[in-house]
Amino acid sequence: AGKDSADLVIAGSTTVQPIVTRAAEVYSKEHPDTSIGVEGGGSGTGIRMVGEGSVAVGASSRELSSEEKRAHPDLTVNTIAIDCIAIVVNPSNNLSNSSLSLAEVRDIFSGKITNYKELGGPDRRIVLVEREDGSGTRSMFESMVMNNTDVSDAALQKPASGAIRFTVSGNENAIGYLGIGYLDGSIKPIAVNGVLPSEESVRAKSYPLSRDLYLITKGKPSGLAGEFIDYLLSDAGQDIVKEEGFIRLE
Amino acid sequence: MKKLFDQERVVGAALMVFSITALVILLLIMLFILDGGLPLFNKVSVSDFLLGDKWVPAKGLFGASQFIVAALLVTFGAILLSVPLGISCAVFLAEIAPGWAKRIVRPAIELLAGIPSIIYGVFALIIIVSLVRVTFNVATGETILAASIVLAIMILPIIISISQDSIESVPRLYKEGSYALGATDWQTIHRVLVPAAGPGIVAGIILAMGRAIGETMAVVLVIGNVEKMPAGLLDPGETLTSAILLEMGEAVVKSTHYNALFCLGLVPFILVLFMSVLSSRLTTKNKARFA
Amino acid sequence: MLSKNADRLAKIWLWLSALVIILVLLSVLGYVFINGIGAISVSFLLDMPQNNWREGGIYPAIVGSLIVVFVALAFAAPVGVGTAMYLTEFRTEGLVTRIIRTSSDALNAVPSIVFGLFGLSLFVFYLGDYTGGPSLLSAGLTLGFMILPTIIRTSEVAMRNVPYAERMESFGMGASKLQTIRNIVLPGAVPGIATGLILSIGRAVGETAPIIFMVALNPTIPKSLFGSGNTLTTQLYYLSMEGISMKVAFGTALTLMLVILTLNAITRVFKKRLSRNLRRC
Amino acid sequence: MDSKNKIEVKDLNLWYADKQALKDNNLHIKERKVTALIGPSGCGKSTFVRCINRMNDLIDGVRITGSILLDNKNIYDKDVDVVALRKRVGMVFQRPNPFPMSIFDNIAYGPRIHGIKDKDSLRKIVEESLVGAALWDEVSDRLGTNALDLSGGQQQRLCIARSLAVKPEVILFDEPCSALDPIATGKIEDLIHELRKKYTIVIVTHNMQQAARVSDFTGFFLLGKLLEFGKTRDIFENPKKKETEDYITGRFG
Amino acid sequence: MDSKNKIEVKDLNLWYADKQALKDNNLHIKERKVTALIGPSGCGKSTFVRCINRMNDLIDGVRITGSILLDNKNIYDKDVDVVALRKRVGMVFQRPNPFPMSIFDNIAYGPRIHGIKDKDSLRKIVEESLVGAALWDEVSDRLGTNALDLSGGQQQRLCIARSLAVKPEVILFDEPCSALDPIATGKIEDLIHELRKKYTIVIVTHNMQQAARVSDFTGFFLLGKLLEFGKTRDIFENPKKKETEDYITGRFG
Ligand SMILES: Nc1ncnc2c1ncn2[C@@H]1O[C@H](COP(=O)(O)OP(=O)(O)OP(=O)(O)O)[C@@H](O)[C@H]1O
Ligand SMILES: Nc1ncnc2c1ncn2[C@@H]1O[C@H](COP(=O)(O)OP(=O)(O)OP(=O)(O)O)[C@@H](O)[C@H]1O
Ligand SMILES: [Mg+2]
Ligand SMILES: [Mg+2]
Repeated sequence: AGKDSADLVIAGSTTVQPIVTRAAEVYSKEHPDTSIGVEGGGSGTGIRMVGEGSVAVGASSRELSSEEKRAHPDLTVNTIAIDCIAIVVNPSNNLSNSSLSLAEVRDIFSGKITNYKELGGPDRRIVLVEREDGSGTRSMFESMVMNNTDVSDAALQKPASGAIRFTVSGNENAIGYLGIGYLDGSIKPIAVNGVLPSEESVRAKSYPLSRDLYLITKGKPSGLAGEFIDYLLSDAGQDIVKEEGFIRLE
Repeated sequence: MKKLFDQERVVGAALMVFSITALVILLLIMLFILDGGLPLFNKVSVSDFLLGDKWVPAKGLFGASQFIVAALLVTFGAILLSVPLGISCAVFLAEIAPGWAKRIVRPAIELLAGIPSIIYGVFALIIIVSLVRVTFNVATGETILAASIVLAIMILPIIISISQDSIESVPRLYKEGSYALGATDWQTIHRVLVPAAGPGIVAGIILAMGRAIGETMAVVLVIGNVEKMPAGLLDPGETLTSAILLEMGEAVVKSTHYNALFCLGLVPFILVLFMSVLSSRLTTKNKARFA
Repeated sequence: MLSKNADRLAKIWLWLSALVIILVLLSVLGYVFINGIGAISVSFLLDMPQNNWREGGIYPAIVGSLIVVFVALAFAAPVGVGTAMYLTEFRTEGLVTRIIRTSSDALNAVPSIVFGLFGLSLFVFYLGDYTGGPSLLSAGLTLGFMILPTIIRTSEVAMRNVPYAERMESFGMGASKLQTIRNIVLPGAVPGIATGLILSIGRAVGETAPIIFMVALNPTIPKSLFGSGNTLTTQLYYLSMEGISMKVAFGTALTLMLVILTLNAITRVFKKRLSRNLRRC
Repeated sequence: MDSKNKIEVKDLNLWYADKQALKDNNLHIKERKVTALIGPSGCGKSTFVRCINRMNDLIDGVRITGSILLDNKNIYDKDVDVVALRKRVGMVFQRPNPFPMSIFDNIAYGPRIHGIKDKDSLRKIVEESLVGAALWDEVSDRLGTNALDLSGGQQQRLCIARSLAVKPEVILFDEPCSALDPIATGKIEDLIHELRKKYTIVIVTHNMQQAARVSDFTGFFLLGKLLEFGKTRDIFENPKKKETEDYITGRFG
Repeated sequence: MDSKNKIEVKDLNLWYADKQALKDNNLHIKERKVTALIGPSGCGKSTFVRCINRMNDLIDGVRITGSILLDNKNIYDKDVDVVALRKRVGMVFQRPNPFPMSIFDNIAYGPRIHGIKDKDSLRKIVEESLVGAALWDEVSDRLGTNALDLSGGQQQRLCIARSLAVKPEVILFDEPCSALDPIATGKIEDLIHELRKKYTIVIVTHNMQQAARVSDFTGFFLLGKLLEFGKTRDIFENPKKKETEDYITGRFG
């Protein structure tokens, strides 16, 4: 595995995976003697794997927990991109034309508002779609939107943002949240406080829901891991970030 | 010539080592699952875990009863759907089917058994989920019912093949005795053959239940994964196995959350072990009766 | 006549039940086929993925699946057949055989996700220094553990089906136990053992849950067993869950299905040979 | 002492796949008489009696030509209801084969499938049949026990009772005593004596003495062919064919 | 006509778990003679011959006391190589069990496991053995066909040929003709006549005439005990015990 100097394995968050995979693809083409493998497993697994040295780089969509910091004090967190969480509904849902306040989003997801007619829509039950417990996207959503209230336990949980998109695009009652990179024509984002999610609005700090994505290394990144992270932070690397739908670092 | 004898000893010893492997693996599994799971009970009591119905890892709430109930409901639904169909098909194969029909149905069932569960999952996610939503006019088709339907399809082959075997091993004499009294095919089937094959069929059903409880991939895709106590078959739910699959990757390793997920694994492990023991009891008993 | 009508109705129901099962099978097969056939081509199978799987092929997943199955079989086939041989040829029924058989049955009952938890703890974390962590080796061994009981079972049945009398004849001619096993038991049992092995290959190729925490989407071809990789099933899971490309997902599903269909066809051939052998005895 | 022909067999041939097991057989079975069939093992006796209630229909690859008239109606005609035929022509097998249920349910099985549901009628039929089969005294106090727990001889009589319960016209016995000790055999022979007052009986036996004791007519089969047929006394005292004589005197087979 | 003792059985007892199947048996088997063992079913004949090549070792729970000397060496001694013993003492089983392979491979099986690899030698041994078993003429043109396609009698002779191929000193026949028709039986009896020129033969048979025809010595077993043993002529013409006489004349068993 990562023992061979020309080999590198990156494991962890599936949110970060598209960026890393694309970058690995391009990077190995430019450096044919290297091989960069990408594994999933989720943020927690990835962090433990770097911590215990079974992979050189872990991908995470959340910051290290205090437990993780205690267990592996020598981990370095490298920010490589910005993600932004969009609240999405089915295109046929006319909520997509209006704007919600953060408080309204919170009321929807906490189960206080259960019918679209309470928001001025048709008389249809709201189907909530969220990410699973422990997901980086979810913890980000909860800390930025929910403000210590719980997400309703009637929410459907999905193991990936793509699955949220799939469910929302197939069910006109559904509302969910996902990374901006997953936006496409099959779903529609809702404006929050009158602002739609976009690179500009995030950068201008007018859209409230954004977070950083990380690659974790043991100590300062060095060797192939260091070169790869440097590449990601370079212009070419940040172009890939953008192509995959995420937001470039400044 | 004496050398041959020694060679036999050596091979015998080597094979003995091989055959202990199964036991060693089983013990290792228990060890690792217990090691991963038991620390939970330093933080949460066993009864809170088994009887509580709030699962909020971030707040240290680890009640798993809704997962257990959902798993049982899904399994129950799958059995309800597949048993009548499965036994009918087994009777068909054992008694009614002409040669050509057997040659079509038998391989079809084997194929059904061979299809990977992830493919069933993807199929069900798109077809069965919308079918359920439209048919029952519910807010979402991702329900316990949808999971039961996929599972029913997946366990049909087990029920059919075990039932067919037990029906075919009912002594010919019973059958002839019934016909000689002027019974029709159907009377012979449902009054003599199926009752005589009963224990074997039940064993097959129990085995299938075990499989249903343990199944993960197909269920996680269609059941909706809602951590709320389900009220019925048309509610979404989350089973033990799907909770593990969903949360394992993101959980902080060695955290209480992580321990709790291992405990979720312990439950189907124990349930299924119990069922497999029950099932093999029944089959051996059955064999002894016919012998 | 009442009983006559009941008989007729019942038969219609029995025919229908078989028909329903055929229809279910056809709809699953047809669904995957129709959605996947557009994606599949030689280059789809043999090219590297491009642009995060949105273009190119699925070659790494095919290589990964082959390696994983190879590892699983390299572990489980000798151990499983050996165990079966020990049970049938070297041991008389008793406590020891009961323990071995019970543990094999119990292992068979372990839910696949529990194998996943176990494999993650043992191979990735506990033995990570030797297995390369989340490597194809770890995944293969986990699957090997999982298919072991199937191989034990089928091989044992195959060996027991070799008539006792043939063994006696061989001993009667002064053959040793090993000679008898090599010349009489194994040749007679080969079709049965092979059928069991192929069944297990199918199971190993098709399983996702046990290896989902170690293998994900990975566009590289591993240089060694200790490298990380990708298999058809995990690729299918991530492609459809992340919604990356449903076209490629269905292409992967169809590939997987064709593999299973082929294995199924091969078992039929072996089974035919098996029943022919049995009929002659 | 001549009575009506209950069954007339004409030019009966039977093949198991390619193998011919019965060749051009012709014979008449008289009403309310006992007809014994004897012959060496494998000569086709069982096959022959199984033709009379069409049990051979259940075996794959069986082909039959010729006809068997039951009360002048060919049972192999297209329009014959096989199920009803088997109700009229009962059969007791060589090996007793009770169903794995209680004694009562075993006997009530036939009446029940023929539509009798009423408890009292069933109880009456069960008692009559068990009395008829000389088993009532031994089992009347434990009708609920499993029939498989009876002794071999009791099981044999249970099977006879079971076929009496459907009130057949003809009963076919295929070596009913082959597995029994002399005492049980004696009981069953007495029973056959009793039954012939009401039923037409065909009995296959290996036991020459038995055939001589219980039957009115005897047929000798050899290699699938009915070689000789006649009054039992004639067959045993004055066989016309040398093979019959050899067989009866034990010089053969 | 007295010859050397090839086998001496002394105080032989055998138990299957708790059940004693052989009781205090003593007997001598002469070299190059045919010794027949007769007795009613279940009296222990098969068990006895299986002791001579220690096939009973393969059955669970068997316990043996006493000794069997082969050329004055106790085959139950600790240092005896069982495999080598079975090469010297061949056995032909009651039911023929050819291996599911070609005729040639069946016969070559024994020589091969004993280390003969050379094609020509094997071919020679196969031919000799088949000639010796009077089967060569019938199968010489199809040595490659599967042995399971042979008729029952041919299979029986194939098994004899197979044991000849190992060149044993003693051959044990356990009812070699039980499944055969008179013609095949005749052939095998001729064969035994031929074989006794070179081999010591023990034959278990149910058929009194056969024992009388083929053997030099006869032993009569009853309930696990060798009741009488002697020259065949003496046993059949002048049995000393009443039981032997009853059995031989067919009044018993
Ligand atoms: N199902 C079958 N398939 C092929 N051949 C059969 C079948 N049943 C019987 N036979 C053959 O038909 C011949 C007659 O058999 P049948 O059972 O009628 O003999 P049997 O006179 O009743 O003999 P036994 O006295 O031994 O019962 C035998 O050669 C037998 O091998
Ligand atoms: N493996 C065994 N376990 C227990 N009892 C056995 C076993 N084999 C044979 N017996 C019993 O030992 C006694 C002798 O059996 P054996 O086979 O030697 O009889 P036999 O003289 O060869 O009879 P037959 O002429 O019927 O072949 C019988 O009562 C038999 O039931
Ligand atoms: Mg018969
Ligand atoms: Mg014997």
